[in-house]
Amino acid sequence: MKVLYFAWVRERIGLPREDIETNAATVAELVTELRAREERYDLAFSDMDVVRVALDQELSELGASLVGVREVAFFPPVTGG
Amino acid sequence: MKVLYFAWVRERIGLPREDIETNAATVAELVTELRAREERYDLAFSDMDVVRVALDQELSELGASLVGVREVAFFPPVTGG
Amino acid sequence: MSVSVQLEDFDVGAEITALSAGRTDIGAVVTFTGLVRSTAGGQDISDMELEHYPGMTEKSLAKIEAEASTRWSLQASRIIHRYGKLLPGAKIVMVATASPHRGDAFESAEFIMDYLKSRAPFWKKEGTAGGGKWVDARDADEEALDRWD
Amino acid sequence: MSVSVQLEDFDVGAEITALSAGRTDIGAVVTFTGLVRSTAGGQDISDMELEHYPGMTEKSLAKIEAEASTRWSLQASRIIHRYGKLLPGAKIVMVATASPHRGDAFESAEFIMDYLKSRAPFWKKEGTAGGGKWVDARDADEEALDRWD
Repeated sequence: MKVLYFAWVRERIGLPREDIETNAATVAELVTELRAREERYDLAFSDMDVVRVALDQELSELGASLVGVREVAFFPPVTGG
Repeated sequence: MKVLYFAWVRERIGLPREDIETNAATVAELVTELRAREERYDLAFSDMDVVRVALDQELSELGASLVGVREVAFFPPVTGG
Repeated sequence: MSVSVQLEDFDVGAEITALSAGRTDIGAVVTFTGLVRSTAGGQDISDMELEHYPGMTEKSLAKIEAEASTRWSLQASRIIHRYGKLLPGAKIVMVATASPHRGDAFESAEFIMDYLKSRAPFWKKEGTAGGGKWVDARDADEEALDRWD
Repeated sequence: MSVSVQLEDFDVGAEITALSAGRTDIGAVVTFTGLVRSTAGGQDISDMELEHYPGMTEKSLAKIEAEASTRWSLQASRIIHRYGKLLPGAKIVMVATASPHRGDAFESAEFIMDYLKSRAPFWKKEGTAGGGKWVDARDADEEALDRWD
């Protein structure tokens, strides 16, 4: 599964994208898995209130299923315009 | 007193401006005076609901006083923009 | 704040550039441009003749602009209104407003257009197959003012 | 309806001309332009770095534009958003909408900007004396969406 990070989430994790092998059924499970891996993930995902997620380039929710999903992206609330 | 006409008021009266000697105290009195003068004025001012008036280039009302006024303008409701 | 009543066409991009030239405090610029349409009420329009009241026109536009700048945080504004004979597709009017924030820029531009439509002394005459026809004022334009009370 | 996400600057006047080129049915064009300000919250800003999510960005802007055209009588629309490093005074974003009527052009442009602000995947980092600082999302921007429900 392709996982992308943007803005300060990217900076905290230290890379813009990676391929991750996971059996996580939901976004929340994937986050838990990543936080257990290394401190930089734990730091990036310490407050999920300020992290947004997109599944295959559509805004989604923490509880959403990852079945069939090819691309997950984590980022802060958007600030364009 | 300088009197100006615009749009179809101008067309009905047949001229864009004229100097008028009058003792009319209000706009309404001036209109009555003009209507009595000639049919073209009577026609232009037959329905005062669709005629607007400006005194010295400020929108005003039929009942307004003409004391001290130098320029009166009659025209239809505006349609610019 | 500036107002022009003119025969000539104008360039909206150049007007935006002029509004914001040399300054870095503007966050939002909104422009409205009104164009001559080739049909009105199902009828073909060959041209549009715009008459105005020189002197009063400039005063009334400046007054509308000044009123907008008391109601919103405006850093700059510009009103251009053409008169004379215009063909379908031609620009008639432009309003531009600049503010630190987008809400103020949008609202003030709408306010200026609403007041201009019902208070600035312009009159449109449409050229049709049956001859010239003065455009009637629309009740909706007068009613549009109510929301700004 | 068209969307561009680009490094390059753009010309609002040229975009309006392109929207209305060769047609005489448009009565109203509204544009919004967002610019980089040199201060934010009392702090000096030396530059603004804009990051985005290529692929999702274009899709989300196209979706917002499509939604606007189901809600209002839109004849044409255009969204341009820049990314990369921008200096104070630089244009960031432009939205243009064209409609037979001014109300639709104004409302749809505001709608597009409100949704873009809270739904399009862009992130701003301000350059300050103390280093780069990611801009926080504003509650007011999220709340601005409520009026379109």
